[in-house]
Amino acid sequence: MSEYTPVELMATVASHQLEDGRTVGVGTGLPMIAALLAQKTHAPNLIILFEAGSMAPEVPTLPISVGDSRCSHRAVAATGLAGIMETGQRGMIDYAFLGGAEVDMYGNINSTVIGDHDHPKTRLPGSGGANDFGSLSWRTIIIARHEKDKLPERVNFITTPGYIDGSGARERAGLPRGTGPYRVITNLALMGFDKETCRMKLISVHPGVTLQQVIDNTGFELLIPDDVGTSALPTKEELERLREIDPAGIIIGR
Amino acid sequence: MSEYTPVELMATVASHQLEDGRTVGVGTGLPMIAALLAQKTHAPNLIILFEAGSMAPEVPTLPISVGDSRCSHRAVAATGLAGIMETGQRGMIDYAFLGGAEVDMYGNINSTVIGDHDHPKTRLPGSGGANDFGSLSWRTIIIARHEKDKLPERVNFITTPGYIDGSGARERAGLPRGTGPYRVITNLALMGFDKETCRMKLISVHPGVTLQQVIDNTGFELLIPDDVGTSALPTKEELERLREIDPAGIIIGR
Amino acid sequence: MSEQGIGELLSTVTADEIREWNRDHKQRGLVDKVTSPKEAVQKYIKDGMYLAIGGFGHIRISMPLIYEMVRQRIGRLRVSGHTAVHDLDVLIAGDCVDAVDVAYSFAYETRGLSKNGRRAVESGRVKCVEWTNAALSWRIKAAAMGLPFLPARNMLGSDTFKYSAARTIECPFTGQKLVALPALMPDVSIIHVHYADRFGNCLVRGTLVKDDDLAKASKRVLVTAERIVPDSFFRDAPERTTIPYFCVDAVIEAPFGSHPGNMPYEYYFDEEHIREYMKAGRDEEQLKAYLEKYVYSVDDFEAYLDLIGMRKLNSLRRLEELR
Amino acid sequence: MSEQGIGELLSTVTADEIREWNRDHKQRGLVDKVTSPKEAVQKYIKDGMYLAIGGFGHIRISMPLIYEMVRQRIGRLRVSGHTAVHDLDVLIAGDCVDAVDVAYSFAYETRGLSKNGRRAVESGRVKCVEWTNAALSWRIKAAAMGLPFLPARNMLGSDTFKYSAARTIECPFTGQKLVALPALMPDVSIIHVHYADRFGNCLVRGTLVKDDDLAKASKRVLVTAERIVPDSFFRDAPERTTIPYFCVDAVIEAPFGSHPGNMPYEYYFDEEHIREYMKAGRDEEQLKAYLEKYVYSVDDFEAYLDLIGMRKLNSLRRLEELR
Repeated sequence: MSEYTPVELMATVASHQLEDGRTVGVGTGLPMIAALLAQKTHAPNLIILFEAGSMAPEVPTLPISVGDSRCSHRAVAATGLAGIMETGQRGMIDYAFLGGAEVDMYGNINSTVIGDHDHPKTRLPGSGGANDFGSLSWRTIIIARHEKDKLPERVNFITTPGYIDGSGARERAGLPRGTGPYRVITNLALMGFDKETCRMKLISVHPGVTLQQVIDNTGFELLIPDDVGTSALPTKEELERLREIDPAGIIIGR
Repeated sequence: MSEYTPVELMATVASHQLEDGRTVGVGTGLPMIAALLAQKTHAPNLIILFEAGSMAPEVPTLPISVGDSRCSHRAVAATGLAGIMETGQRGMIDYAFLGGAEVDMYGNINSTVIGDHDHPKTRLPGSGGANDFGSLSWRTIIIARHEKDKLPERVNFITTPGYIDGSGARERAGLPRGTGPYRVITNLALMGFDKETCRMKLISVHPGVTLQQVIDNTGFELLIPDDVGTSALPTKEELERLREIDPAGIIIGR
Repeated sequence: MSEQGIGELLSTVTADEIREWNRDHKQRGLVDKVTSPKEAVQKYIKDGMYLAIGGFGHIRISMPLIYEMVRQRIGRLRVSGHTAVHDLDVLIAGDCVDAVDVAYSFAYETRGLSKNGRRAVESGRVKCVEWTNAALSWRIKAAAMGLPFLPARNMLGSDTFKYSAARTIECPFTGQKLVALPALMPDVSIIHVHYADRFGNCLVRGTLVKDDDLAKASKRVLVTAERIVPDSFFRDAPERTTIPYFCVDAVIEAPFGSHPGNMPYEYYFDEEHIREYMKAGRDEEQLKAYLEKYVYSVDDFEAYLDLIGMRKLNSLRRLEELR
Repeated sequence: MSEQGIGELLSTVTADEIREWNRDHKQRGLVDKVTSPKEAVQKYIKDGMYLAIGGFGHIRISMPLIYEMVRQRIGRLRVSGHTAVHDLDVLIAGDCVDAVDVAYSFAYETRGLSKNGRRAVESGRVKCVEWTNAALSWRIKAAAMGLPFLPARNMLGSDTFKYSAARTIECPFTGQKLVALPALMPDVSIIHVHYADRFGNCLVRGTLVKDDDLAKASKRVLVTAERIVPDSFFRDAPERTTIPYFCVDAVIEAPFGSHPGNMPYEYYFDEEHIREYMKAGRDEEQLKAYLEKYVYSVDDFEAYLDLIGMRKLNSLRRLEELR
């Protein structure tokens, strides 16, 4: 077994959630690394869409922005924000892969503000394409840090709706049926959502992490099924590919 | 003075209605001839838009269709139907230049059907882009044959709305304010519309045509102002240009 | 209060149905889709479907697939008639069509009306619902955008509206009256393009009509191309891709595929052939003889082009290039 | 019942107002529009205007016009923040901005948050209304289409909606709840492109973001171009025109015009310069010194590029080409 960093583990666990032959809308940072890793391992025909307008690019080196020239390198088509989000709105984006400052028990994501909106304690960047991808894609995968205040019972501000306040809430709000958060990947665990209650549910704990650590670092009552597994270790090949994707350690070195 | 055909006269009178430096959406046939003539005479910077998507082309020979390659020859941009009609919808098309089987006293145009819609006596082609151009352009210029049953009090079917049934009716229907029919050019006369009543009003009678002929061949009570003029004769230069535009006499020979 | 047209909605779809079709039926991966007109029609076009055709009625139309539908005696089609000309007329001649969403149909622009098309409507054989060219384009754009409708400012105050299936709405911000155009998701679209790669990426040169939206809006998209090119053609300059591959279900190589129609930058109309066809259209028997000669008794589009002959085809290239 | 956000609509327009502006103010004829950043800003950009910027915040941004706005001390702008990055940040540094329609703002993607941008919002100097990248794109598309609003399916059920000025509507055909996004017609837009002719026809290579719609939607459009080309460049292949000339009010030649941002196919980010700027942003005094050095005390964009130096600029070309 090779040595690996927590971020490398998150990237490999995240990459496993993506199916070959499917489309994924990818945000900046770790989601990008995970999608590129999936392409280089089990999902060579994974189709990446970047919100600035790139479709199915061959990303040559780690991009700085989801809109930079690395993201449209040898793409099959270059359109714009509307072109990508309309592709999602008509049901062609299978996975959205997003990060967030806060994620709550229903998978709602905050990337807008901490504190009062008009007099904020911390101003964050806002939705970008996250609300769009999270509203319009079939399955949303979220990457977050596993700390009590990053996983609160209720986010300060719903930038991107998860299951809002429970079962049926997305459909009542007018969001497309059959969509919603699918997985949450943190530095401690992999989580999904309970079909009935739409609440976050543990799937597997990362190697070397205890169940109690997960519980202690979650700001709400996480559903714990009987069959909690252990997340797969990164393989040697995965780590090699990761280091090819981000040789300078810009993301995975964090 | 040169010899000229009635169609050549219609074409020259029609071309005079177009201003230099303005945009015009042009339909098949005589409207196309008149717009090309205007470009070759008093309006070299007249910008033609064709509904299939062509913007500001340099039309090299007489097109057969508003969508054929002559219509997009050396255009500055090639878009589509939506691209052209959105240009009109946002107020960028000054003139629409349309033909019609029937035109009534309010400038409503029929190009859909004679008789009952579901059991027609004569099926015509339908709106095409005429309803769109006529709804969305600022000023609509109509070319028609001057016969009692081609200029009825009320068209069989309003394919393209003129002033519908009088003052304010376009705005009440939801059409953009400040738009509507501007000129009607027939083989006998040039007509406009009364500002107050929105009814068709004579402007000038073509050379060699009597006022009584105009009245006798109109299927409704045409408004006749005191100052009815005589339409300008085609100049030698105009006739030469016309014969360059349509050397085989496909349209002007009719 | 909302007004509404009395025309029948020939094809209905909700926004969630659009999404679910695209989720369940559209291939995302890069797979080779090259096939023949015969196989593509057999696989994807069934009696009673709603059909839309790319191009502009007699410009950039997919004649290999139109002839093949006639040859396979596809019936009861409903067709989008956004400037339908020779494309629709041949399908009506082959008795493939039950109903048309008419914008412009049954006519040949400067060449005049079609006897065949008019006969079909006036006899009651083909039913008409009225729209406009922009209305059909925006209905298709709505489906391409994954929306159940788009607002617009055309059609209002006309009998075109009355005999359509459009409605009126009020703008939620300004109270302004607008027309609401319901999304149109054709069961199948056939589009002729200049270049395609084997995955289905396409480039259209010259005017686009509405084919980018049509490819996104349709359940199935069959593409014929003047030329099949390597995918590097698109990857080297991705801004020129008109249709991305994942919209497309079948790719067919078809040089001269718009004949007797015009293909911008490639060849102009074969007016002699169109006259021959329109003349045959005056009479049912002559029309049958035309179809027998050019469609039923030839095996495929290449055999049809042999009937037209290389001399004629080359002359149409020269005509296009103004030589 | 219609729900509505509590955010302020920073720019309002009706469909008839869009039409009447375009009728009365947009030049239709082919006239030479080549000018300088200085003249273009003097003529077209006033305090308090609503500004939108083409490109993607630090990719394909019009830095000559941004620096010129700072140099001319334009104030009280309201800005569309659809992935605003370095473009908005420099305007905030120059105290040009009062309010932002935020989708993504005050941050540098993988490089992290901007101290300067955060400080401006957290101190109350810059006001925020919330939207999303697609919402701002569709608002701009509505104006480009001449519509007062567009329906969509994003933003629903979120606080992003609550702090926006969007509303909800019901689909007139299906009863489905949708979001209604009000048209956005910026007073002025600045767009950096690869090629433009002197009339204003433009080609953008690579991703378009939303600049075709933005050019159609805006009252005034100022274009900077890496290169000015003859109009035959567009007339020879009109399908490649991204922006038709009649949308454009001013054309400015500006090689390296996106520096320190990326220009696809031309040059990559100047990371060293961006780091220098972000570091200066930690402190108001250092930021003033940065602006003094690179903006106030240089005459124009070419003098700024001289400060950067040809060696650095050439290295950015090689970096872009992965050499």
